[in-house]
Amino acid sequence: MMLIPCPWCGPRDAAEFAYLGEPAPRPDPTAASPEQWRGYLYLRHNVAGPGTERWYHRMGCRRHLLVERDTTTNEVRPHRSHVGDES
Amino acid sequence: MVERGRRTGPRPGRYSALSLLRHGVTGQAWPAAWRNHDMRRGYRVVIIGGGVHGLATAYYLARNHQITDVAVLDKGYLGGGGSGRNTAILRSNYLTPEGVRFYDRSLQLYRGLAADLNFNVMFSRKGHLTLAHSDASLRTMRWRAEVNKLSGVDSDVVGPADVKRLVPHIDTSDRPRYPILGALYHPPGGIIRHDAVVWGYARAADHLGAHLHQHTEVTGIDVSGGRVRGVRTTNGDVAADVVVNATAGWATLVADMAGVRLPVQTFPLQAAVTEPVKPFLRTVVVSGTLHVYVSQTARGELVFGASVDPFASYSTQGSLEFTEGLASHVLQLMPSLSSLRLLRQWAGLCDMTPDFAPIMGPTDVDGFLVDVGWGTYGFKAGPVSGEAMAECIATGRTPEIISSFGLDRFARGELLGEKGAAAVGH
Amino acid sequence: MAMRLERQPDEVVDRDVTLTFTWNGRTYPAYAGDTIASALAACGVRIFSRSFKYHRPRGLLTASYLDPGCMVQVGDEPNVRGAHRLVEPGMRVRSQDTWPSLAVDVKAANQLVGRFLPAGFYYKTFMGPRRLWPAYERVLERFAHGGEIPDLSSYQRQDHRYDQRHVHPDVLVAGGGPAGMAAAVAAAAAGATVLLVEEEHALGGHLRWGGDDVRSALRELRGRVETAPGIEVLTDSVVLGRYDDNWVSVVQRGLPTVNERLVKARAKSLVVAPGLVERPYVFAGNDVPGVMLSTAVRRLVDLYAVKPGHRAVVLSANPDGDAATEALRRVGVDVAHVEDARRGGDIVRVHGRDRVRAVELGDGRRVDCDLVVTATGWTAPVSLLTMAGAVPAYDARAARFRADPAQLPDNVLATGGVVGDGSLDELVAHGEATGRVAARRAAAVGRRWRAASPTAHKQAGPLVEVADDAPPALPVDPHPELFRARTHGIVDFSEDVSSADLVTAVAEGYESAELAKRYTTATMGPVQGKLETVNVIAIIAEATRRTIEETGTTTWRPPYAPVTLGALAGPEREPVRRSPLQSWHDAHAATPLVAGAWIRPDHYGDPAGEVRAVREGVGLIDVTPIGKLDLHGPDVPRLLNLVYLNRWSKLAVGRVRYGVMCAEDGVVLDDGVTARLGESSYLMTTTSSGAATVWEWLERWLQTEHPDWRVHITPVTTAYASINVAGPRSRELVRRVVADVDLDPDAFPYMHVRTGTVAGVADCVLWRIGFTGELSYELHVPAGHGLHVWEALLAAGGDLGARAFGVEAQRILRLEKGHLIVGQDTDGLSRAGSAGLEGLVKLDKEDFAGRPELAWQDQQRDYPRLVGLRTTDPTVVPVEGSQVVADDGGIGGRVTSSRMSPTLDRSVVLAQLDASLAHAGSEVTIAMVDGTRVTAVVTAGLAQVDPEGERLHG
Amino acid sequence: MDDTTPVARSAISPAPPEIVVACWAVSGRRSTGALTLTDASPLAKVAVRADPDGELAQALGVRFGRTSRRTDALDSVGTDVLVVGSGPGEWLALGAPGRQLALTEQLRGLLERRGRVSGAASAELVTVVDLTHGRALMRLTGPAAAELLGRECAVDLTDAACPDGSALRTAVAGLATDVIRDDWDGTSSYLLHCERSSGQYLFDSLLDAGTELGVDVDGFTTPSARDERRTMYDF
Repeated sequence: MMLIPCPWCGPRDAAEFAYLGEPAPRPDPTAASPEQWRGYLYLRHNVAGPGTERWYHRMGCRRHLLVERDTTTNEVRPHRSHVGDES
Repeated sequence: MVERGRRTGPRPGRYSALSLLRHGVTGQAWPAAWRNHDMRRGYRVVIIGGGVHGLATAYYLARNHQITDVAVLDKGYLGGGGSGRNTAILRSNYLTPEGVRFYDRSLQLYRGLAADLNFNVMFSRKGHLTLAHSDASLRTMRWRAEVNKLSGVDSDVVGPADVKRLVPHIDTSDRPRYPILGALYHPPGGIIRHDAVVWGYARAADHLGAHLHQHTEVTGIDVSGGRVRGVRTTNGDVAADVVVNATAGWATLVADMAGVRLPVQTFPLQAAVTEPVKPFLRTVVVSGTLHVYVSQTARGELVFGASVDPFASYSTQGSLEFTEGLASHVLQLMPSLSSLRLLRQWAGLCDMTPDFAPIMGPTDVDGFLVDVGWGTYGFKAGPVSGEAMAECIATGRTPEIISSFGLDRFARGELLGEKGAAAVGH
Repeated sequence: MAMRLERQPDEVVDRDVTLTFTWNGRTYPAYAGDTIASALAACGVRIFSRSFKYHRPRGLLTASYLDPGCMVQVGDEPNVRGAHRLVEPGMRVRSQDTWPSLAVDVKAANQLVGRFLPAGFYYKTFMGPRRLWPAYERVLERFAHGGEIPDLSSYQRQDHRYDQRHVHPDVLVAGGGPAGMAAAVAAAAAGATVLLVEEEHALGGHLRWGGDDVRSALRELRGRVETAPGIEVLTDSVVLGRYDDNWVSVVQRGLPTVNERLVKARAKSLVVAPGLVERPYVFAGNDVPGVMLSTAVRRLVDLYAVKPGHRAVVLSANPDGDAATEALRRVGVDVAHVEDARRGGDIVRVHGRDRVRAVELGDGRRVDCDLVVTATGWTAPVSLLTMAGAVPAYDARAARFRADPAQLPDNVLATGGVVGDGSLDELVAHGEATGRVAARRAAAVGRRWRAASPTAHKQAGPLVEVADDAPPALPVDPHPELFRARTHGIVDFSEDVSSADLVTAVAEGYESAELAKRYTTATMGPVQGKLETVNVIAIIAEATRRTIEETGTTTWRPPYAPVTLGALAGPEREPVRRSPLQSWHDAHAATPLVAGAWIRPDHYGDPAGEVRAVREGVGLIDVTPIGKLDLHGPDVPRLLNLVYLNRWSKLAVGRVRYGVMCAEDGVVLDDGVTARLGESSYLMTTTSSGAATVWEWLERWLQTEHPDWRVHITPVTTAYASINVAGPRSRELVRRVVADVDLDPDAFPYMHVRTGTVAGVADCVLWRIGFTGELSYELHVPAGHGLHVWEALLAAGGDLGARAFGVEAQRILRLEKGHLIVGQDTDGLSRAGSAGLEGLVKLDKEDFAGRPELAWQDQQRDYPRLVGLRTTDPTVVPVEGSQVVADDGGIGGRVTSSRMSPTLDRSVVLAQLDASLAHAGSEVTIAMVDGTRVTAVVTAGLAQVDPEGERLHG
Repeated sequence: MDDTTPVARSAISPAPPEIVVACWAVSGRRSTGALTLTDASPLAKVAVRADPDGELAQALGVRFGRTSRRTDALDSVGTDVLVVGSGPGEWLALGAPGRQLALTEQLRGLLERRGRVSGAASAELVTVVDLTHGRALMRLTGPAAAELLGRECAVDLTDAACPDGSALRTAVAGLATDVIRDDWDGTSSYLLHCERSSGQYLFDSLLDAGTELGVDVDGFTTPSARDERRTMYDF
């Protein structure tokens, strides 16, 4: 069981979290073409290696957070945006 | 890889009870099931992925279309990916008419496969039982059963008493949490020896002239002028008119080499096997609600599977929580198995699409075809996929049976409705 | 106990306690501390099982948990390791897989035809005719190897208890031999909390049968473990796996209260110290009872005081073989011959079928004996190391695969035999140094975790990372490479796979180690390669004329030891949710309905009567599971505008509005009503199954897309008991229990909300809404008072015919009214238009979830529609899921909801139809489940009862 | 509270004998066991949301992960209030039974009393919700309490990681639960706070998990018992 470094709760078992995957920027809903919008819905990079992903601490603080995870080894690090948030 | 040409001898002899007897008496060695070849500078068709899909494609190209200038490349050994890691369940009781027709054709090919390939793939028609624990799942099963029946597939909703009769070890008493309200029963479903399917196709494809190159990894795909020109491999560059991506777990990585993006995310799918016990489970039992499916092999082991892991990953290490969840769900259904021991767990990689249906056929790059996105149900589609992809390659047209599985459906927003039946419905 | 020796200095049996147990129906004696196998062997039993394929008799090989020849059935427990499991008084032990008896096994006839059954023979025959295969399958099944699981009817839950436990040791030491014990002691001395896990019944590893030289060292090490603070010892326990971030699973056996316990450890450091596993030797007849490993001899003699045979031949390639020879001589076994493999000695064949009669040596000599002992090398059980990322490499000098500790992550260390050899002092020194490093690294991890965790008191100073002083390297002794004699023999004892089978597999093209294993099933059996994996690779290497290094590495998949499903499952923990009214439902014979985690009343015996009560008088339903979210803040309207299809900017205080949510792909996600209770206070309701999803959906928008919006969401689903009072006389009833709210229709109209006191309970929320299509009030009562209010309503409404109705009646009522249920009348592809919700989609709003998809759907007309159907024959109720058949024979849609309407006395049906069929008045054909066809007409709207809504607004 | 106030019921059925304390039906059972589990649901439970670094956070004086027992202005009657830092920008105030309305008002007025105007556009958004009826609360007390919780909870509850005065939310028996370390006279004690409808489930799960450790149900203590030992009011 991986530990997810929750920036608020500290390291916790991955089972406490919901995996939300690679964040995709949301196109302008009034201007997006079908290709752009469906790219946002369906296309992800599916990287084999380190990537950024979003998790939700469902059983804990109920905050969304970002982590860097290597998808080949499941090594997890806090995302740079959270580093230094809490000391 | 160093070419090892020492086995270029006679083509494999026919297998039969008689030949077994003859070899037994004479002590004569069996010929190799397939041969090693030098890599040619070019092939008409290069198939990436030596699993059941790739090998079946090579076989049907030769058998149905007389195209034998074909190479199947695998970065490891034959059937080392999803083909060797699945739980070998066959069924055709899907939810959409497209799905039902497609998988029914696959089951039909599977039934005749042993004779067709002269290799006993040990298809065991055990029947397939999908349990309903709620009104909602019973309703979906009725829906599936009715679609199946209209497509001529043997499938029906049965009650708890029938479940009990088919599987006496299932607890159908009035338990509060996951009562058994009924099940979708699909008598033609069953299990097969997955490795044998791979080996049978490999042997037959080799026999008909295709080249199988194991331990040959594709490192690049050459595309120019909008069409594919060949592949680069750890065993040299190979020109090709047609390149087929028949990989699982690496589908997006291979497609990226050709500049094709796929709506696919890779998730591990875990499975496990117990120690053998005397046969008691004659039917494949599935509970979608409890995310578990179980069958007993002829060797007496119980083989378990589940839904894919809760997060995307290329790691096949497996997890403890998978076995914990599995065990608790199995015991919800069959409490008296508590002292049975889990022996081994493993994981394979599944390429999940947004609509739980595969992606098959041409791409924007001419000559670069895909047979990917197989999620958790690729093995059962092996024969029909090979047959359809072979036709697609040979005729240059997408066969009707896979016409709804095209890559362009996502950009059009026209997803297929298989999610309800495919998510955990093994 | 004819083979029981006189008292041995290190024996573990207690001769003061004699037990009896049965073996295949016969009673046998045992001492406390005996394993099943040692007790039987002491009584002269030599055959414990029959082999898988050829049903050859099998005796003791390793006399340990791994012994493949000693799987037995104990009571209703299959596949018990008889060479490990301790005898308990009255235990009923049976051999497995034998018919008619262990001594005479009919299936042993397979031995005679073995030459016709080469590896993979079943792939080569029975291809056809197809109808014969099932018959052969049944025959194959008879050969399934293993014990029997109990029938459900005879299964006693109380006899099968399992549990789990979480632990958080600083250092977990896997293996309680000398190095492991030393590591544990040193780690504890450095301040670490330690969990020391030992597979055997006592600490000590190979020192337990080490004799005079090591006895005092063992005593001292055990003493240090016992007195060290902070060490918890688990014996008869095995580390099963090491997973991500040092999540380590341990199975603990032999406990008094539970059959097995799964211990889940988050170890800050893991020290792997499993020692070495002795490897069998492959030669003709190597599975005949009486052939055993040197460690088996020493276990039998030293631990259990059992004489393994009378006349022995020993093949020794190492000091342990020599020590076994010494042990045999010491207890009076006639050692007829010692063949020294270090000087080229070899044995090639054992004569005998059910017992060893003689052995043929490498030089052709034949020596009569009843015991053949081999000491030909070791396998390093690198399982945990490979799970941690190490790739073992073959070391020809040591004749075993070894893992390079440098490949391990910082939180995994290894010591003892799995790393190298050495004297006892060297092993202990290495263990101690490793334990210290482990403790230091664990302390650093602990400080890091505590610093990141808000519960712990903050650290005073900065984190100090302590430099490691790596343990000294252990020497690795040379060992001759011995895998197979010049004859073929059994490689995988559990699977009955011989070296000849592997050679055949390679010759047939299955050259990869993985393919050859799969083709022959070598390493797939209960021992999972722990004894045979190196021999398998060596034999494949030999057959392919490759080196062992080229051929591959050893693969070890978790779990390291088999573990019961019961322990993995732990005690049953499936959260259930109960309404505050559940006790009333139970007391009033409600038929329970499982809905997600909720238990709900489906009906109280007469759903049609319940429907009529609502249509004609007044009924009450417990709708507590409806999701409720308290929304507070100035930006709530922006949030509502974003997640709902319709407009929310101008909802006045005191008003309620219906809304539908879609996901970003336009597919309907949930529906419900939301009320504005105050200036910036709203109460949202969701479907009961969608409550958690909607809450997370809102949080996701707020936290990831609009963190600047000022909205707080508090889930309050079960803060209230929710009671829907429905029916033409509901106002009359509610008036009797509510004093402080003006219920006059003008003062409190449809789709409005009020707060007030109900049956003396303050702070209740009252809504006027109507899923049932009737005048109705939904009362949200502080949950602790729910039962009081429910009973007060029933008491007050007796003369109005008030009665409780269940979920089934509610479904009928809403279907009569044509109200859809998300997830039943919609599916995973239904965008808003397909659910008849076009009218709610406000495309003039700049943004809302799913907007582009719904805009595009709006531009095309050919999407499926939800319609009402009226069957031509009013008595026909097509089952939900029935298919609508189009003219071309294809599928044109399906029935999503259907019931017989007690109100209309005819069936009411909702269906999702292809656009071409979905016009009011068009006739469609429904395929009934029995194969017949019926016709139905598409109705003008979805509502069949009160389509104008007069009742609702009354 | 007058006589007409109806009796409230917790989600957890009271172990007999059933008695009424502060208008709640509770168990009157008395246990002398070393490890006890008590339904403490009658306590006032008020949730607070605000900026984690804002003025209200300052006024409450408790950060996420820790608790503070206050007898000051939070409750005008002067009984203890345990303020729990239950999440980032989330607090849970636990007070004596029946005090929820007063507590809610006090908390809502906290910033006003510090001279802030709640309606001002610049004011920090503060949400105070009475969850007394919406949650179940139980207390597990005894030297083996952490060991029992270790059967059902994966978080490290040893003293170094979770000393007295700690608060965290995690899964207990598979259920999202606030675990609040709040020792009694030096004896380990934990308050467990979960969503109401699963209260009985959590209570039963803990009893089942604690069989081997001898866990026993103790009733909700009456005010008259206050002199003899610490009571639930002191929680």
